[in-house]
Amino acid sequence: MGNKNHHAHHFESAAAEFEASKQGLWVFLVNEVLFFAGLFVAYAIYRILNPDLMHEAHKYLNWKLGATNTVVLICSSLTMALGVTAAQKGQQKKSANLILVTILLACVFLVIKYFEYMHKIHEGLLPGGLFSYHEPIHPKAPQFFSVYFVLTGLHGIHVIGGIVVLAWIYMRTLRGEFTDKYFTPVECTGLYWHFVDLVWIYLFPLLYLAS
Amino acid sequence: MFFGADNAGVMKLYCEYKQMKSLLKGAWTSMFFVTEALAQTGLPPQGTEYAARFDSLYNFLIGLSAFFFAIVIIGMVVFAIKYRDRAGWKAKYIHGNTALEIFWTAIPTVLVLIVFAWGWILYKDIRTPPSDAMEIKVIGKQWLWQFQYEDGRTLVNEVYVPVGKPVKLIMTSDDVLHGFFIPNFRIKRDVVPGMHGYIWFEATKEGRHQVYCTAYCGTAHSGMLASLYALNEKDWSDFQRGKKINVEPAHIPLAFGGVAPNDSGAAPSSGGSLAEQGKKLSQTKGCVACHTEDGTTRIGPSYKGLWGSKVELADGSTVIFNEDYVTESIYEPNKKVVKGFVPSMPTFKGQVSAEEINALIAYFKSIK
Amino acid sequence: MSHDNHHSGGSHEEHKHHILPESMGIKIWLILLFFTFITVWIAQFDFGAWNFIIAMAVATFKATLVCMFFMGLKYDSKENVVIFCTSFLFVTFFMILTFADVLIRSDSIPKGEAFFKTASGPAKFKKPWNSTPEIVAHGKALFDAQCVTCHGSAGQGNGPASAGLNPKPRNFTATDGWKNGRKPSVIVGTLTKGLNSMPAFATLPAEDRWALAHYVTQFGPSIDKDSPADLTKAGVDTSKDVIGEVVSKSVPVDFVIERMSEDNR
Amino acid sequence: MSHDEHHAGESSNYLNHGKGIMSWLATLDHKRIGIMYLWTTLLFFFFGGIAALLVRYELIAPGQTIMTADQYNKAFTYHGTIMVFMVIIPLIPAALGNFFLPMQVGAKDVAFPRLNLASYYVYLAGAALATSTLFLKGVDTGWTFYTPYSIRTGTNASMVVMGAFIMGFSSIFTGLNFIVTIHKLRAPGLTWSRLPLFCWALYATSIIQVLATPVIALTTFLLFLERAMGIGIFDPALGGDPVLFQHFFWFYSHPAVYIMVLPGMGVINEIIPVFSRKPMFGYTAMALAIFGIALVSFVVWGHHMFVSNQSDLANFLFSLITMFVAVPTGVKVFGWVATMYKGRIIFKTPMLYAFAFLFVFTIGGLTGIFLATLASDVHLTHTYFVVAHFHYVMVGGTIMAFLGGMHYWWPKIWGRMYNETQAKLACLVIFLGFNVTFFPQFVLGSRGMPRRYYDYLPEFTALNRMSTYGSWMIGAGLLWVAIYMIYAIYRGEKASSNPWNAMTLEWQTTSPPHHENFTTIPKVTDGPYEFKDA
Repeated sequence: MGNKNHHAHHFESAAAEFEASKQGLWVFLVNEVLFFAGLFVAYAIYRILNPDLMHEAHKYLNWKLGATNTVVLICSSLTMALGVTAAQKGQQKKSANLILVTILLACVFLVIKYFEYMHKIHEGLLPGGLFSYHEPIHPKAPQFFSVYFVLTGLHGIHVIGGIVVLAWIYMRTLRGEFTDKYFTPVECTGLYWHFVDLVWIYLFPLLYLAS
Repeated sequence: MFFGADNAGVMKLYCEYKQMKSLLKGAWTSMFFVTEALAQTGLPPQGTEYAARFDSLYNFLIGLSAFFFAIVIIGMVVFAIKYRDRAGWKAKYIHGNTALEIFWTAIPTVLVLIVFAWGWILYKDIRTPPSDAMEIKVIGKQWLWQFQYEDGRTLVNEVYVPVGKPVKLIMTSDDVLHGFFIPNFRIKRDVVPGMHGYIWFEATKEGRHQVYCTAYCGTAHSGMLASLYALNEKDWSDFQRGKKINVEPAHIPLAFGGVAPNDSGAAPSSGGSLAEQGKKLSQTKGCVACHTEDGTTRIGPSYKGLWGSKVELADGSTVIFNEDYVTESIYEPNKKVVKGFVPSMPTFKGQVSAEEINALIAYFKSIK
Repeated sequence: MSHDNHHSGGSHEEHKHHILPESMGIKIWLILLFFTFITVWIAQFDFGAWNFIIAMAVATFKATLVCMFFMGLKYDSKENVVIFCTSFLFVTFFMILTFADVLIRSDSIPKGEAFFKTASGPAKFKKPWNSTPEIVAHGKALFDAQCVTCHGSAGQGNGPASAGLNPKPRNFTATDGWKNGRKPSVIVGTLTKGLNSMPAFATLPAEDRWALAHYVTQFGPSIDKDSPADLTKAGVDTSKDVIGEVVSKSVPVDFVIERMSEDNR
Repeated sequence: MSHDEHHAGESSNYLNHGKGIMSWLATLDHKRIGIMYLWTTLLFFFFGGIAALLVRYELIAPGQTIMTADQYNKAFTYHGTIMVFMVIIPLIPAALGNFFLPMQVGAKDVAFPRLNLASYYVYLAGAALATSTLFLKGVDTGWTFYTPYSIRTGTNASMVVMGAFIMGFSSIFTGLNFIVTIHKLRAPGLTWSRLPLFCWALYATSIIQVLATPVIALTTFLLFLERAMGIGIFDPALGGDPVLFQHFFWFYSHPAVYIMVLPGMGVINEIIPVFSRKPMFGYTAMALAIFGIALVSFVVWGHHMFVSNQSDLANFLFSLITMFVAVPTGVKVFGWVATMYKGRIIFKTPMLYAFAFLFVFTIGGLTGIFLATLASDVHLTHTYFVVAHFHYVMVGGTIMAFLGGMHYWWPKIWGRMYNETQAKLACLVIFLGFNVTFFPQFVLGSRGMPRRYYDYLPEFTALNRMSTYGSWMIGAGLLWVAIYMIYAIYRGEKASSNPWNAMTLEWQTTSPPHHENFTTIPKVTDGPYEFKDA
């Protein structure tokens, strides 16, 4: 892949390779949707069978931090989208800066998440068997915190993965590897990043605002 | 290490090798086994009237399968021979035949729907026990079966039931999944910790019926066997009076896992009937402080006339006062609170065992 | 979809790539922020079941905006739209059929222990590593409920379920065959980690495991006592009244690593 | 990676294109990755087979024969886990599919060659992690990892489920790659209605892989967390629901059955027209049936749970929907037989395997109806009837088709021919051995012998013994195949580029194929099975 305008030997044009890569990423996102689906099913079952559970348990989550994180992720989605636009137009400098802002916003998200987690761990609001809060909340509260930790934890892992990929894209942009003819990795990373945002858009009302 | 291949294991393998050699010496021995094997086809004996109806479905399925299998295989063999590659023979180009394709899509569709309906009708039968069925509680544990009777007796790995009367087994597990399977009755149900499943049957054939554990449960899974004895009227009344039953000696064929019947269980235990044990428990566990059996309301509802009735809950929904509701309410008392009461009962999780809950259930049932 | 029937020259090169205008991106962003605010604001009011429906409707609206504009699905090929939407079809299958069982099962609503036993209330025994008649009695109750099926009520390892086991369950009345000694701390270790076909009873509270250990040592001809060094080795802080693990407030990572390393031993 | 430009004349092919071990380990050539997959899966097939022979030997007589109950439980767990996750799932798609799918669509490679290589190493890592537990306490849960036993067992279930988790990603990568390859890289003129049915089958398989595998990834991950820290979602002792685990597990594992079987059907779809010298009877119906099966496979998982205390409504729905699997399956079976009608049947080894497949798969499919019917499933489930049924489908369906495919494509892969006589005899031994092994198990099951039993009542001895003898026949047959096939690679007669006169694109290039498959991308003008034999 020495030459940036070169396309892999098995595609007959750069455009064909771009279309294939993008479709590959969409298929990957399908797989991601199904990956999270199981947890949403578990969430729904515990919620429907225990109508008061979410009402009791969600009070122990800090909705202000959750809302802040929602805003942070939506902003990062915007900077990512603008970064992709800039890359498509060949404005590499601008694209690099916007990607950098996206990375910083992702880090802000993780820092806020870290404080939330530390607070829960300190209080003993832990998943399942580790649950040791000093007063009973609801018989199924440990299950709620299991779902909470696994869902947000897996989402957090996706954010960390996103940061790694974004950093790689940032380096490549700085090196000038992308042009208005070749920007596949930037656009695909963008798709992935928006998906991370998409998951959070559902997680926030489901976990923090459930009443 | 996986197979723990120590010296003893190697020696054993060597012995086995020698054994095998002598076994293979007579090739005709294998022929003998084949004949014997073929003589054993078919289903186990029919122990209930349901088993006979099951067998008609099964035989229908065998017939149906044999028919379609014959079509496919005869077609394949005939075509392979008739149209074999030979000089001067050319393949005829046929791309398909829509009418034929529709035909062989439609016919199986109709047939499988018939099979489905038949299966569902029979299945409904084994899911609908008569209301007067005698109840026996079953608890699966690694690796034995416990049977609790209403009169307080607990038997291990053997259970006695009357012939010609419906019996309902209410089953739960103490540890992992088990499966309760009586081949002669053609019924089976997984026994799941934290849930109460049931099966029911009405034995028509006197004698011993084999019970297997069918859900893999660890080391001695294949040793988790029990015997179900269907007793005639005289034996059954003897059994109810606590007399020792003289059925044919339990067939304990296994070199491994054959568990001797537990003699001590044959007479009612010192605690009195199951319902009496439950009554004692309700006193020792402090239930009586809030719940009465005479209909007066204290902090919680009275047990009187509660069993089997519909209870209205605080949130307006209703629930049947049954095994599951009782178990749930003992373990998670404030999840489904009866309308008009304050959620204040403490949990008895870890303080009341599955056996004790069964006793309490028998007690609640006895309060009419 | 003739263009994907063959990738022969031309059709792809002429395909004009859609670029999201910056002003459009910012508009979408503002709408998303506005609806985030709406979600939070509306959650203060109690509309009963409608709260959930409104929250999900808003989330779905937001998600659709992100998909259509930020992810460009509106301008993308139909193939990709179909691919992405398929996932939701299958999630629906997954949900509906699982619900058809779990939500209407009459006899199988998930229940059982509400709380992890180690966290269930205050400790009943002070310094459970010391054998007292009370704790031995507690151990007997536990033993009769949990252990007799294999070990037998007299602790001879001949319970009804022992027939199938190889090696045979421990005979507590004999002194031979104890590789690590018969001290209570060792028995607690076995209870915690399991041994051969004996399952681990780590879910029992630590004091219950000690109670069992004290009870089963009583079967033997002699009673071995733990030295302070044994207790320290078993992780007991003798200066305290309770076992340290009763209330776990530490980060679970250590716990997980410990369980993992035990798995791999 | 810019490609090598010096093609040294006729003899240049993918096998001699690069030299040295690194030219294999770091290759991006789909053919070489396919070969690496082939050898690795066959290695695991060997291990899984050894475990199977041990299990069968233990069962030759009641009581203890060669191992203890715990060792037996581990043996059948390893047999199931290895065969399902490491052999049958990747066997046809990742080995034969990787090699032939790009060639059949007339492409130079799959869409994402690096992802393809990554998928191989991910698979290797997962398989290594799972099998390394052999030396770390083993695992005895059965391949289904049902809770709560899998939570409580003292054996090393955590590592095995993480192995399955990792292997899941390999499967997803392969599926993703195939979907995009089929969408984007078809040769000029290769319309959907001219696509070989093997590609159709792999396409449907890939869709299942992408849609279902993430669910098993999540399930195994949750089980791992359940064991590591007790999250209480599946553990009844912590308030969880063990039956929910079964839903999660079978939402993947039922479609996974079709990940195993559909590619096998695809192989048979290639073999039968070629050796009948006649187009596939009802091409469109065949392609639609593949998709029908794939779609229905997602909504029938509950038929594994009829006695699990699942609600009666769910039982009703799942039984009803399961019945409809029989319809597209019937369409396929009838279609294969009808393709032979008025054909010119050539008795070569691949066709013999196709006959064997039809025989065995029909039995497997028909006995499936017994297990889809509620009442009869209640009696037959958890018994040897189920064991026999899924071996008839998986071994009979997948392994027979795989062996057929191996014999069909071996000359293309290596450019050399195997010994036809030996191949035919070995096929006969395997076919007979298979039926001797598994047919008695139907009888055992209907008479009530539960599965996963280390010990059994003496009345079951004769049938078990017969079954064990059969397992030796299969073992001997497979060993024979391995010997003459490996011999063929080195000493076999040179094969022509199209020994079977097939029309699909992989036969329109040299044997073994050129590094980039085709010197010029072919143009397709007709369907895949229009032989036009004069």
